[in-house]
Amino acid sequence: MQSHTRKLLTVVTEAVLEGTLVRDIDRLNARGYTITDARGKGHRGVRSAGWEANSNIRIEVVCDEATADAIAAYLQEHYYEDYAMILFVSDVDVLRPEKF
Amino acid sequence: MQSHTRKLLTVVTEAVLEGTLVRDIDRLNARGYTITDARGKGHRGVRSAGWEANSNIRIEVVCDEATADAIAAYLQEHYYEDYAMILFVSDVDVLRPEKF
Amino acid sequence: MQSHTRKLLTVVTEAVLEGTLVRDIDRLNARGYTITDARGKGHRGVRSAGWEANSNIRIEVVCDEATADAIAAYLQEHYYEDYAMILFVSDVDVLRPEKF
Amino acid sequence: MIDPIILFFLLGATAGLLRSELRLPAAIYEFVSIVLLLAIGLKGGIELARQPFGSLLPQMLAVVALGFFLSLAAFPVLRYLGRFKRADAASIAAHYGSVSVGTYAVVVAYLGSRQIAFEEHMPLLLVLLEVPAIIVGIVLARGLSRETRWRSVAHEVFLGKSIVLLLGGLLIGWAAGPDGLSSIEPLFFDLFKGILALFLLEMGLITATQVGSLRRYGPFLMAFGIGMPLFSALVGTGLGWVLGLSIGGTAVLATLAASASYIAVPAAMRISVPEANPTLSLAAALGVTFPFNVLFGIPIYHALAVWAHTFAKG
Amino acid sequence: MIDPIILFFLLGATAGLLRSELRLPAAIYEFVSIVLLLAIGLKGGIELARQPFGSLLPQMLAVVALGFFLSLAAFPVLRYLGRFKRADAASIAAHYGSVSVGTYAVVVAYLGSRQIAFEEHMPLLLVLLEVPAIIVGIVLARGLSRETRWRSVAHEVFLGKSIVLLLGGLLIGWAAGPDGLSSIEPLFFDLFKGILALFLLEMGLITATQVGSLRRYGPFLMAFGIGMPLFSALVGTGLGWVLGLSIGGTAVLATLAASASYIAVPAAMRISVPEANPTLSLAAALGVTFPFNVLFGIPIYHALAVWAHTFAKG
Amino acid sequence: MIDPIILFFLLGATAGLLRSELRLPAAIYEFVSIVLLLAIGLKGGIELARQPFGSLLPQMLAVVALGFFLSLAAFPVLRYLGRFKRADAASIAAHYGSVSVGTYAVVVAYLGSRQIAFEEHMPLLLVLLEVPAIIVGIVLARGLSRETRWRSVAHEVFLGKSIVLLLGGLLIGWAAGPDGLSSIEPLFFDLFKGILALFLLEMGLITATQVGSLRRYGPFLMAFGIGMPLFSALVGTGLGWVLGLSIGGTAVLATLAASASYIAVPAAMRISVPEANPTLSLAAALGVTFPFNVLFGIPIYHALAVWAHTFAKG
Ligand SMILES: Nc1ncnc2c1ncn2[C@@H]1O[C@H](COP(=O)(O)O)[C@@H](O)[C@H]1O
Ligand SMILES: Nc1ncnc2c1ncn2[C@@H]1O[C@H](COP(=O)(O)O)[C@@H](O)[C@H]1O
Ligand SMILES: Nc1ncnc2c1ncn2[C@@H]1O[C@H](COP(=O)(O)O)[C@@H](O)[C@H]1O
Ligand code: NA
Ligand code: NA
Ligand code: NA
Repeated sequence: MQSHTRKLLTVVTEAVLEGTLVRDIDRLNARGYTITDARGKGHRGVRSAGWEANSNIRIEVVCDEATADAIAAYLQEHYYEDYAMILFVSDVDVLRPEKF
Repeated sequence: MQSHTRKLLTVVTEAVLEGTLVRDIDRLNARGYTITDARGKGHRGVRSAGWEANSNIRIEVVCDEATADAIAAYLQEHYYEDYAMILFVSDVDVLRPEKF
Repeated sequence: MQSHTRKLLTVVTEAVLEGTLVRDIDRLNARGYTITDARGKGHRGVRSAGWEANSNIRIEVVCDEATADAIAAYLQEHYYEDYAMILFVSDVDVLRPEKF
Repeated sequence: MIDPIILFFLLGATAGLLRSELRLPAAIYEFVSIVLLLAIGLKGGIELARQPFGSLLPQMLAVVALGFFLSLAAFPVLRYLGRFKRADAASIAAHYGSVSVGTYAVVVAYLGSRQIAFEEHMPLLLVLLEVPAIIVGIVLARGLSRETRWRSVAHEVFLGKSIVLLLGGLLIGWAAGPDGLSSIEPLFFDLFKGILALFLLEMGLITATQVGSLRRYGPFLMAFGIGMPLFSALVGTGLGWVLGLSIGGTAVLATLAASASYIAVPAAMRISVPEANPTLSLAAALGVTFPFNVLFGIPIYHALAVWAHTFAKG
Repeated sequence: MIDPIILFFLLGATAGLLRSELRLPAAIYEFVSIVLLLAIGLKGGIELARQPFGSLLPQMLAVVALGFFLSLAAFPVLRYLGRFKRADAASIAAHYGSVSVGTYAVVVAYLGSRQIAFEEHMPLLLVLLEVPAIIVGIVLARGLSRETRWRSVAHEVFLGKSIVLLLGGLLIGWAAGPDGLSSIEPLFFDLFKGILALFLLEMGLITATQVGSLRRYGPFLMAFGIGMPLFSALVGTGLGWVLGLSIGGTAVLATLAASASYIAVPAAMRISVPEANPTLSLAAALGVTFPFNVLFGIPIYHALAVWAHTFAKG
Repeated sequence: MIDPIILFFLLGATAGLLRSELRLPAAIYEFVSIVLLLAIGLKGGIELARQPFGSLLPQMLAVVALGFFLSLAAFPVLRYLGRFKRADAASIAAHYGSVSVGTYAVVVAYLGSRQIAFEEHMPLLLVLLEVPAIIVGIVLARGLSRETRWRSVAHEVFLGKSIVLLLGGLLIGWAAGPDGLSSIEPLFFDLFKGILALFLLEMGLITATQVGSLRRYGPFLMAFGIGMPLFSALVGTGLGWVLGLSIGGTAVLATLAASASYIAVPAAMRISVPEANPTLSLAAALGVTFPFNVLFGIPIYHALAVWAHTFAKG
């Protein structure tokens, strides 16, 4: 099967940011995103998802490298300092390159 | 530690397909799968998981390359046209190659 | 953008282990982890998350290679034999290497 | 005076349209649906225990015929007037030939707060009306082809959540009778309207999400989403009158006919007629017909029932 | 006449066996369990407030002894007759020496709907009976080895969800007394049987998932899953009689003895005896013993209690 | 005698501190909050229907002023005595100028169980008191800069979950009146205290998670978390007395003043003043002030109200 390489960008951050981030991601030309509810621990302590202020989300975006870079740069600039947030990028193969 | 490369195939699609897909994946010789509930947005619009018809699932299968190809081809043929669905594949290292 | 390679270690296992594993991961020097609820199927049968004894969790840890190896070795030694568990590792790019 | 449960629907719809952050967790929506479906079934089952089953047979057959008729009547309108693709027309027709349990709950509450009696075995007819339209939808989309996996269709239809709970409730109510159920009344009957209020709050939020699709698919869907229930209600009123139902019963049957499914049928169509676009049918059923029925339709159907009965007597 | 809550169990089991799509969200199952556990605790606590604690001491000690005895009695049967591995035999024995809160709720509903009184402090005995079998299970599997981390075992046992809620309810009920609790009665007491009905619906669904494992592990588990509760009920009946309990109280104690844990013990065994296969114990406790007790056992244990009391008098 | 709902809070806190495995699923916590918010709104709305709106205007304005005053008063204390960063001081001040719906529910239950009447339109004042402090907090942190996106702040504030549900409940209660609501009473009013008990159980668990942060940020936060509500309650008592409220109403207003938000304000601050550390404000509001108010504050504020009224008369 013919497959094509794209980037998978994963962000784990505070649930309160969901609305804002989704708008940012749309604006930065991603074609879609997938969100799951999460909990976890990091530099800003334990976030156990017991109630809203304490819940995380995990956002995945499959996109081309330029978009991934743009989103990563934007998030780093706007949210890294003030929010519990991590971000990582990996390579994935997709079947329909035009879709992402 | 001795590790071995396998494929991680991730599918995000409509929750209504869960039963069918699980049967397909079993039949195509995957040894297991993991499912999480998800929401998201793609070409078929926002799927916000507010109620059943509108919910996504995220299925992961760790398997060898042939199985990943077979599943990807099968899903592409049977579901891409009519369902909200994306699929991507990446490389992962596992410790017990015989398990996958 | 300057990015750095780290390991993403993913574990899928029984929900009952959450407390224990989180302590193990902390002790083995990971800087954080992310957990989502999951269901699935593997060698130990279907785990459909209908109730506690039957639920899975999916733990992700971003860390350097040594930590990933240490965690993988520890889990393999302590849990593989008695618990429903899989583990896989992949490469990811992160922006802040000092954080992981 | 407007029923407070309708106000909960309006609250949800307003919050949704204003893009409020209000969201009911999916687990709560399911909980609320499960309790409503069981409660409706139980209520009907109690009544079944009181009646000789044979006496209901004519009504049961008539209602099955109604389901076939309504979906068959909707199809050509959608296909030729609406110019929808075959699969889409078939799927939408199936939605409108079937019923909405939420709408049923609202008409029951409407009649209850006006102390208008109706035949209490209506939940049985509700279950029966869910099914035929699904079969029609699949056949219209596929033809009577050999390929259709009827076994899995039957599984999908009869073992879907809503039919299992309604039917299960019916059987439990029938087996236990009114005395047997008294111990579970506080949950299933006393809380019924409060839980219905939460359900309608969520339905309002969901309805609001359909506005976007409606805008895209335009005026025909809106016209159909109002015209079809009015037509169906006329047919339902006529049938209720023919079957000798009370005014209340006639209003309920008209409302059932007028309502469009958004639980059982969407799930069945998604599996059995996947090429149909679910956005279209949900936009019509949830975005137009549900709010229309809840806000305006039910009083109209009640008036129709009164009128039919007066007319008949005079 | 069969209790409607039992019908909910049968509905769930049937839906599960027919592979219906019906599923209760996990959050709802937890909600329902939490309310049941608290309600049971509160009810018992009210009663404790009425009695001198000292007068209960003999019963409390007797029940702890019962827990030790039942698990110790089950072990050799499983190990030598059933030929299970040491860890598996120990774990299953622990399940059967402990108790099932769901079964307790059903026997309470059973006696309630027949207006048979029983000692209301039973929830206290329920809590006490949960624990000893866990200790026995661990010791049987591990020996009294130094390695067993008893601190973490104690944590697991006493701070597990079910004991915290039962004990918390007991203390709150005891501190607040019947008048203090009147304001929360509508949720915890009036809705009790309705919520129990939902719980049993889900239990039916869960039970149905155990059929596969049962088929695999075969006839011995099935025989044990029915024989052991009958034996335990006999012991429980005898003890109830010795302790001077009423007929109702004797039936409850027999049911507690006969029931097998599927919440507290599985969690504790999974952590402390991980090499035991949880599929075995859950197939027996959930797939055989729970349905057996709920459908057939409780009436039998009631009859036993009546018989013991008649016999004693005559 | 201590109210049982307080005991539920203590149970949750104890379980949390002992690191029990007890956890309420997030969906249940949301369900319970939604029902409480709607119930409080509905109750207030019924009362609004009974009163000429104009007569409430002075109270409404006074309460808005109170919100501005309390947050402005808290800020310098935090900034100069507490040496917090500007953003942190502003954010904490906003929390304390606003209100906690959970605390309101507890004072209502407290007065209810002592049969002390209070002005039933209090939920209206509750809604009004939520908002001003948020504006103050943002302005204090940011200045009146042009960059502040007030449109999105307004959206965040007025369309947040808690205000939509409170306001929606108020409007529904007002439109439907007491008779209209009778059908949904069993869920929203009869179950109120039971549901509040579950809410407080979860609040106890959440409170326990704040102990760690408290330990880190030390004694000033603890002193502020007790001193500020006492000061606010004094102001609230004075205002209640000036406005001519009853003893019950004065106690409620004092409690509202004394309470610190942990739903609406944290969400708004997180979006609008992201550089403020949410750990600080939540540790104070949830870890100190909420338990203080619930356990000790409310009886004190009640005594204050009695004293103010006696003093005034004498
Ligand atoms: N090393 C890590 N591996 C996986 N997830 C992490 C890691 N560090 C942080 N996270 C997740 O990202 C969230 C925010 O991280 P932080 O900003 O470090 O508090 C945490 O609550 C975790 O869910
Ligand atoms: N570019 C993307 N990145 C991540 N997830 C996506 C992307 N596109 C689509 N999805 C997910 O896949 C589902 C189906 O996509 P689609 O078929 O494009 O509507 C969406 O609801 C999203 O959850
Ligand atoms: N091949 C696989 N791909 C993805 N997930 C798997 C796979 N095998 C097992 N799992 C997950 O890991 C859990 C434990 O696996 P096991 O120990 O094989 O029973 C299962 O319940 C699944 O959720
Ligand atoms: Na219809
Ligand atoms: Na037992
Ligand atoms: Na305040």
